[in-house]
Amino acid sequence: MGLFIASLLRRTVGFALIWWIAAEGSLVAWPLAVIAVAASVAVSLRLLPPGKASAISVIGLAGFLGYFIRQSMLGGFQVARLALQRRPQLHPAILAVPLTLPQGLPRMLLTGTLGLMPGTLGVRLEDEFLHMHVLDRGMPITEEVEQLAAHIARLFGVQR
Amino acid sequence: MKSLELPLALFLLINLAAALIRATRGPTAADRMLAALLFGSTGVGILVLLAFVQRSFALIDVALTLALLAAISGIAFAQRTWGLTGRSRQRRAVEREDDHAFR
Amino acid sequence: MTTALAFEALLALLLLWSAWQTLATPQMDRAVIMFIVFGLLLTLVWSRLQAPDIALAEAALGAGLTGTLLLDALTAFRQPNRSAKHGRVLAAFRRFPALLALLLLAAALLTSLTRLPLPAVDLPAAVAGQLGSSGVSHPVTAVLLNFRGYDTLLEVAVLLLALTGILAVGLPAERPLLSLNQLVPTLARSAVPLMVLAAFYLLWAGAHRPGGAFQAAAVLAAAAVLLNLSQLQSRWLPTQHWIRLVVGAGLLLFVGIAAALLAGGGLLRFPPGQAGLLILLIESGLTVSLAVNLAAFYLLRTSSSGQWAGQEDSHE
Amino acid sequence: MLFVELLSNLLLLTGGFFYLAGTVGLLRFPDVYTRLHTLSKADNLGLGCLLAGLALKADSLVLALKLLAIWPLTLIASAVVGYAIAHRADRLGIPAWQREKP
Amino acid sequence: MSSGLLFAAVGCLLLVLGVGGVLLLDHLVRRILAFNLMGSGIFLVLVGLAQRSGRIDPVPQAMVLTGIVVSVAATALALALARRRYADSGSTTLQDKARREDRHD
Amino acid sequence: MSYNELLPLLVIASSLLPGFIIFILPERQIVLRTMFNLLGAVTKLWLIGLLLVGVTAGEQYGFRYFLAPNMELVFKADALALLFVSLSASLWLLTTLYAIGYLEHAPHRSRFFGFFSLCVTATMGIAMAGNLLTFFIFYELLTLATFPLIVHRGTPQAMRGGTVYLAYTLFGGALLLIGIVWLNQMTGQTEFTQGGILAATDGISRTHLKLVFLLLIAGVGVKAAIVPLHGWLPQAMVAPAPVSALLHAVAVVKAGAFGVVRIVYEIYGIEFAQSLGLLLPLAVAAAVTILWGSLRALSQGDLKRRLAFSTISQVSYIVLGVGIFGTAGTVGGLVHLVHQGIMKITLFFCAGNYAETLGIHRVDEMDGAGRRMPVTSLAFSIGALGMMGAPLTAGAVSKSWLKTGALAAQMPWAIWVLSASSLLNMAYFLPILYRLWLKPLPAAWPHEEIPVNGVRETHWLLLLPPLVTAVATVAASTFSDAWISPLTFARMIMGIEYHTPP
Amino acid sequence: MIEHLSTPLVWLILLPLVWATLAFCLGPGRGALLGLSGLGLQLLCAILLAVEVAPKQTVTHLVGGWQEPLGILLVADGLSVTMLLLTQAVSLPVALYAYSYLKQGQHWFWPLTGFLLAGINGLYLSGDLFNLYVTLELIGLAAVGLVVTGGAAGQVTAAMRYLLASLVGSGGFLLGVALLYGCFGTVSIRLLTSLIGSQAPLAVWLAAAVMVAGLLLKTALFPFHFWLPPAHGGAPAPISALLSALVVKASFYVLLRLWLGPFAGFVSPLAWLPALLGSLAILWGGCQAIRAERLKMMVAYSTVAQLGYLVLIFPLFGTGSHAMQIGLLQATAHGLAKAGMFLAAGTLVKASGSELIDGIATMAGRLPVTLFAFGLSGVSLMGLPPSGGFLAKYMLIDAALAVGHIWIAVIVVTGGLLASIYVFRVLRLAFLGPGDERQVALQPVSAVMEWTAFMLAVSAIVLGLAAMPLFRLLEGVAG
Repeated sequence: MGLFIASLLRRTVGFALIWWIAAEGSLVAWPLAVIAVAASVAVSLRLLPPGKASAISVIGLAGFLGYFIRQSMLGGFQVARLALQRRPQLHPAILAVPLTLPQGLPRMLLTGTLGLMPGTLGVRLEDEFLHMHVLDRGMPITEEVEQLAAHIARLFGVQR
Repeated sequence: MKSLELPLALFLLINLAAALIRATRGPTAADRMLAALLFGSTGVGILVLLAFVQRSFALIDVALTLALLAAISGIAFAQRTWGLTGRSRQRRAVEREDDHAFR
Repeated sequence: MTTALAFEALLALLLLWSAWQTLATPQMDRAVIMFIVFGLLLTLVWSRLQAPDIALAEAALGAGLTGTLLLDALTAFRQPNRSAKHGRVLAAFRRFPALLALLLLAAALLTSLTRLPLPAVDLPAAVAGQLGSSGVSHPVTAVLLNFRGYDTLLEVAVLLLALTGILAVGLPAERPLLSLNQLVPTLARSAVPLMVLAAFYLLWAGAHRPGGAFQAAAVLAAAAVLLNLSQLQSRWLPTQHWIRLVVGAGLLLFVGIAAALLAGGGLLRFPPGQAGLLILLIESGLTVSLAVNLAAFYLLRTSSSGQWAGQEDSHE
Repeated sequence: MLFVELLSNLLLLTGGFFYLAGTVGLLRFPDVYTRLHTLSKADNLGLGCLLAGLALKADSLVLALKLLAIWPLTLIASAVVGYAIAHRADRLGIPAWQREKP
Repeated sequence: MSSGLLFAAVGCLLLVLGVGGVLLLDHLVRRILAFNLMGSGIFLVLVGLAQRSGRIDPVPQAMVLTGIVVSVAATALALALARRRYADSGSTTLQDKARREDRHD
Repeated sequence: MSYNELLPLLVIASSLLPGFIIFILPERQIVLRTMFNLLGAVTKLWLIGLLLVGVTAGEQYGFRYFLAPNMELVFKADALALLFVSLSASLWLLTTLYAIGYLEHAPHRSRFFGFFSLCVTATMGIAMAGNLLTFFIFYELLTLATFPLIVHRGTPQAMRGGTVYLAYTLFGGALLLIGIVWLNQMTGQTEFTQGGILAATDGISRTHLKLVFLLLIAGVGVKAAIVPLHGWLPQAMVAPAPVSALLHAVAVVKAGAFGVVRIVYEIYGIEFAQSLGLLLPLAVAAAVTILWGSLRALSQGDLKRRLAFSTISQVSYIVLGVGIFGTAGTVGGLVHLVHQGIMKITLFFCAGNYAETLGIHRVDEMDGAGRRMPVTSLAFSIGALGMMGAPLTAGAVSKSWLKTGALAAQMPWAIWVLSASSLLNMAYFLPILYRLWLKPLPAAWPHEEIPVNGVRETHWLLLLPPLVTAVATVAASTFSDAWISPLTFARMIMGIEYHTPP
Repeated sequence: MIEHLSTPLVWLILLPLVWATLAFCLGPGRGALLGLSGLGLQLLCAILLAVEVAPKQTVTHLVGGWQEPLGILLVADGLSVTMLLLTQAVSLPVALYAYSYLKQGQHWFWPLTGFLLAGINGLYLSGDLFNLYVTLELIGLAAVGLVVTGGAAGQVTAAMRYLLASLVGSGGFLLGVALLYGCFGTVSIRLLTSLIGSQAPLAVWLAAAVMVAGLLLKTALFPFHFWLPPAHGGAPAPISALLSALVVKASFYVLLRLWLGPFAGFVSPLAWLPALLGSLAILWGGCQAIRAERLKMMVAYSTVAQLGYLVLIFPLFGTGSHAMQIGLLQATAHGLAKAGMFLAAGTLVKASGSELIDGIATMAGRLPVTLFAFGLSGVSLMGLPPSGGFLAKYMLIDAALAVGHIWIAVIVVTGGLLASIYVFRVLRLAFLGPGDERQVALQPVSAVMEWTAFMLAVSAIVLGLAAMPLFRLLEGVAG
């Protein structure tokens, strides 16, 4: 129950913030805003029932975001470099890496985020392995996945 | 210093024109879909630039909406269409598809 | 200035090229993708034409609903679908007069654009002049729901009518997804609440800036489509009566208010004091019912024992 | 003030560069998977830079935030779509492109 | 040339393209696409002409919104009919199957 | 609505309403149907009696009603109208009686009697039409109402006959319509007026007027069966005997002939028509028809076909009378309108009796029938003699007036035509009379349906009508100077038309 | 307040909208009682409106209280009231027939019909071009939905073809609206009429051209008729009746309004063009009807021919004749007669179980009321007296000869003769003798089906005798 209320509060604040941003700070029609936020929170609670996986730690988030932005910059640069090379140095392959994160949201986040990271793109998520397409087989793929998995584990506060 | 937004928008549009080559050439339907997705994300960029060029910030709402919904047609393509109406080789691939069981 | 012109000219060229590709590309799935591209470009055009309301509608519909509707429809046609090849030369001759007529029409239209008279009626000024008593501060919404609210009333009826027509045509049976991955449901779970919020936002925005019931409804419908694509929302069956009730309720609310305002001297004659509230009421009702209506275009399917479900699978 | 403007323009130009890179990649990369990489990485980065640059020019904080809010949305979208298409391509049995051995 | 007029001209071309498509092509989905192109063309003419002096005119914009809704409705109905047509007869065009050759590549 | 307006409408309603009621009545309600039929017929006769009395006393009866701007429905019961109305109404009563007997066990009697009543209604309308528009309306109505009667039997021949009939009459109607509208364009009105409406108008192209005359006469000429527009009449013979009676005597061909009279006298005006040079061609056409019809009748083996060609010939006597400039010819034509009706209906009743009682359809089957059916054969003989123009019959009266008229108009060739026709009539009627009375009885009749029952050789309802008309044929001649006779009436009309009673 | 609420003009639009929506909510096959009572009220409203319009010549209603050009003006004059009366008068019996005809089954007849009528009524009352476009679309989509009701494969194809034609037609119309708005800044018909003179710029010419072309396509005038016979001939009988009697008239009405309103200044020299097409329609439609093998197809081709008569009046405008009245009389007479004929044909088809003309042989004789309905409708279609069709034909010939257009008179007469061929082709079947081998068992049909057709046919006849009120109603209308 407590978990539920905490989740409810967190999401309410979050959605209210989003509303506030979208409405550009205007609070003229606040009753509608209240209904809107309530509706979104309700939908959200229904689709993503509060549970362990959805409890996100703030510090973990900050760390994750920092890592993510840095990595995605790198990813962008890598692609730009490859694309603008006279002869793109591509050595693509589909690799499988073992999964250490628990089932559910963490794995999804991992797979999704990998798509934005340098050189990797999730292709198939299986029980134990993640198949990935990589641009360059020579890159340290496993390390990267490990790092990301660590960040995600911290974000959700889960054991690996 | 002249404002950078409009030239940049034009530049992005030229990018799109180039991407249209991919959309025309294919070869697979997915490649065309990729071009369409590129149009989506570049379109969002052009929209926000236009918002500043025209001082019409409602266009940011348009960009937001587009960003929010951009995924849907891509997903629909991947999950519902691709391979069903393509070349015969892909059709055979569909036949061995075991994902039907997924539902 | 020249940059602007170059931008517009290039946009125009891209638009025409994508339109041409839509029609000329031999395979249907490509055509549909080109049409999606066309929709995106059109959104840019509308933005450039200072018509963000239309751009919003185009974006919401093109990205969310029309595209998926078309892609979904393609799944019904099992065969790859090139246009008929037979008698191309003959067909060209047969079509020659039509093509000539079309070219003439195009030439005439373009010529006519160069010699237009100045409009005798200044409608934008009239709109601006009466905006104060319309109940909303966004001129497009004022036109849409107050000055020309009657058009909108009929337009809602058209949408409901199309749904009725589709029910009359009969619904295809649901086909399983070709493939499903686990990421999409996660996306849906997190994005759909945002879409709901966005819909409310657009509804709220309509009163004083671009936005409105229809755009909001399109976003909601897109959310429903997304839910379905992630298997979180099964298809709707025609036996689910609430769908029809909700769709009908929006129109009935609109008609009801329109008729009630007759007492004040005219159909849809909003008293200036309450106009804002009444318009918001109508728009809220419409948002829900239009959303269900639009979503039903995509979601309504028959159960496998339905009207013509069996026939569809007989072609292999 | 000047610094902010300069930074903003720099970000815009960077954004433009990444967009260019994405498009070039889309054109030059050999198969669906590799092209997906460009789409999900370069383009998103381009948009991010663009949004950041514009956010610096925004009249109000809230507008800036609104601009920035677009970014995560596109990130999520392209991550999921990228995965979905790659997944489907894999299911269809499309192999990853390999450089021909000379 | 104002942007309004430019896009009105583009609209004219789109319209002609669309009409030609609806009348002369045979695959039903493509004809439906062509109809949408035609509609977009008309909408561009409507707004473009009205705004050719650069001033924003909300009335045609509102009309176009109405028009878009109508064409979405028509598209949905047309798609349903096309699917039904295919389910009934296995044909994706309005011609009878006997008159067509193989549609495969 | 005054009494004088109401009376013509009542005359029309007296057959229209029973017609509607009969349609609704179920097939088996024979008594009720007969009652309505006879009630209508008797009422009509009574109403016409009232009209006769009034018209003779100089009363004006008429009714006007705007269908549309410049389109007026006009009824007027003048003397000419009454001549036709009384003929049709009396013969309708007789034909109804006859038909009741004739169709005693036939199917679809509701339909038959309903359309029968409609036919008579249309005839009444044609007779009392006050302008060409009204005339046309009822003229077309007559076409529609007779078609079901002609195809009543539903046999392939009946179908063919009906189709031919429709083709002719609808085409004729179209010509008539164009003529009427054109005339209306030129004159602004088409009201039937004594002395015509055209003499008073100036500045109208004479060529156009001649063309319109051609259109109008061709239009009505179809029903009047003027050669070469006669082709439908022999085909329509397949209809039941009462229908033939109706076609030949009561309604259809009479309507055509009556139309010729109205057009020549009350639209163009006899003198104006003469000045346009239209009468001579009309007379020539009539003469050709007279001879052609008689000649063709000679070679017909089927009794009813022979009678049909006879009708073609005889009806053109009326047209010829009209085409002869002068009072005596017109009186001859008008009186023949009545006389031919009485005589021809007698013949058809009799032919129907032969067919219905003994199954006789062909002339060569009639040997000795006079002994088996003496009353019928007597009536037939009187009718046939009348056709030949034998003394003491109605035929003699009309022919003598026609000849007088021809002489007066200095058209001696017309006399030769009439005489030749009489000879031809003898040639095709006398053999029949010979067979009837002088040939021995055959071993068996082709198809004897009604056995002899004492003195009654057949159903009494089949017997009474021909007797009555046969008597009338004689009476019309014997009492031709009586105040009620057709001749007196025709002379009265001519008095009004030419302002000089002959 | 009450007098505001009881504006019949507005309720003519709102009533069908409401009952259509309610019927939609009720679900397939339901809503008949709602629809029928709504139709009854609509008829009442139309009569009330006619009573109101007759002395005043026009009644207007400002929607939203906004003056033109800002708002939308609803206008009722003699022309629109006549069409409204026709619409309600035809749809009520047709709906009764449908109630009996479609009793069982999962169909969406009631909501579709309601929207159709809302569209048609809205169209007749609209004084605004863009609003006309929306009503045209409402009518088009509803009609397409109705065509598929019944569900055979052929109907789907016909509906698809119909939909495409209809969409292109209204597209042309909307393009014209766009051009006109671009030139004049308004879409009010009244304002446009006063703004467009005889010297129109090219854009206005083009607008006129595309609008007329679009409307002709929707009206199915030869050679744009290709979609009509399969759509009208294939649909269930009551629907065919609605489509043939009412729907094609709606776009014709808009054409008439435009021709006599905004475009009057410069289109009149081209009046021979529609008349030429009309003549071809009469001949072509007549010949095709004669050749048709299926009964309802024959009736549908007859519609193609009859629509030709409507446009024959165009060269007669401004010649001092009653061209408008003639056109309206023809439209009314055809509406009543064609509805009656389709209903009768439907009954015959249903009773005999055969769609072929030969297939219903001898069946006809056993359904005298239906046969009479067919025959009486045929009388009006052939233009034989006494019927509304006759009056219209007579006056048309009269007016044509008055200005020397002899060819129109010839066409009209020829058309009548062609019509008689195909009408009697059916009627003669009723008289075929007994013992025909084709005789089959009679499927039961309800009395309602027989008598509604009969009533419609009789009213087409009665119209020929009581047309003066119509002429008086139309006195004030321009043309």
